[in-house]
Amino acid sequence: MSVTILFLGPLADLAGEKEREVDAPLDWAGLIDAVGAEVAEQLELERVNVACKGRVLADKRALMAEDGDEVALLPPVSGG
Amino acid sequence: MSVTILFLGPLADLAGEKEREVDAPLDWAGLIDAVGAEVAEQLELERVNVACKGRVLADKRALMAEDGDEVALLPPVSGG
Amino acid sequence: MGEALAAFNAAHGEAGGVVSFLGKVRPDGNVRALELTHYEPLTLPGMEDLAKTAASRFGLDGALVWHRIGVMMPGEAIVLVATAARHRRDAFEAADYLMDHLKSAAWLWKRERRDDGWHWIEPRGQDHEDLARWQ
Amino acid sequence: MGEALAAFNAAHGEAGGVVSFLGKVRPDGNVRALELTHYEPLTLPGMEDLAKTAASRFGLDGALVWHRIGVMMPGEAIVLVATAARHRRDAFEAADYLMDHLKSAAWLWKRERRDDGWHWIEPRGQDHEDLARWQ
Repeated sequence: MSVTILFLGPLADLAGEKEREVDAPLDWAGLIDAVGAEVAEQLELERVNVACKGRVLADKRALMAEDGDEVALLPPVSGG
Repeated sequence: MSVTILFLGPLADLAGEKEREVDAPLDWAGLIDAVGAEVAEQLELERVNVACKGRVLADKRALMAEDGDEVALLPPVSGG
Repeated sequence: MGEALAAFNAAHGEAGGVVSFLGKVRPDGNVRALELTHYEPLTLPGMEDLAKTAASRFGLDGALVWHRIGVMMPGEAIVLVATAARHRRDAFEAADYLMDHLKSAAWLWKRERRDDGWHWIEPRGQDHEDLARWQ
Repeated sequence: MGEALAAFNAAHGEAGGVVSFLGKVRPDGNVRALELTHYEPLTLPGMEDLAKTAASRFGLDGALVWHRIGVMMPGEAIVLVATAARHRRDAFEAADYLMDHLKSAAWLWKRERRDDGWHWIEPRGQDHEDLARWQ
């Protein structure tokens, strides 16, 4: 009965870990509570996206993750 | 005691040959006389250049080729 | 990677022009290494969509989009794109388009190790401007 | 030609980006072959000057400019340019610049053989416009 939260890129530094298991179900309020103050502050920013089950949420505040789901926190990207 | 005239690209088709030996020295009037009417008509066009001794003439009408010189007639280019 | 490009060329014998871009870690100042992280469920499908969009937008015969992840040392290749098109202008623009998107619109995170540790890299203003050209 | 590009890459390990363009004879309509003619005393020095000008204008680490002459069949390579630069935008622009100049400002003459014989090719209006962008 758990959800996996993945911290991508610089968010892993802020979280101090790459992933964390939390109890299912998980909504936006639960996510904010679960990730610590520093990551929560980033999550509130427009430029940070959230994916659930491998899909980027159009409205991250509508998050509703269930048992076995993976929630990825996606800060601004840079490649190439 | 001769000058070699080279006909590049489509000018070789008009001339019916790739090169021709003519008596030295050779000036612009002599060149026009030597190349036949069709090539002469092309030579009068701005877009056709003339090189002497491997250098493109800034003013082709100032041509003054001497014994052993190569005169190249250069129509519009296309590569790539 | 040379082989990937050779294979791409061979596969697109009908194309008039093939453009490639190879990006490498620059042995710049005190950058000792680069690390690229991805998120597999998004990164690869995103790159496939990007390639399809470019192929359709520029009328390509083919597109190759290749990006390494993990730790890379100065001089090593990071990214390779190649585009095949009937006309060279399309091939050039498509390669440019692909790189601008990989740089600041693909699911990749980059950090570099300098003498004082690791630093996350965010796209520069120039990268955002480059991307905005296509919108 | 793959080897020329690989060697170019290896020689410019310090460059952040390498762009290449490979132009091939298109198996188009009824084009059976292409012939490129040069005039040696002008063509090669002209290509060397072109490479130097591009290297200086775009701050390149290196430039490769290679053009075949003679008769070529559909699918065969005609021209290869490669540019190495610190930033990808410079490498892209320089390769584009080199191709525009090779196409309509290098001492080369091109004709193609169709079913009804050989036809000389002159640069199209588009080629002249492409060239004018750099002036």
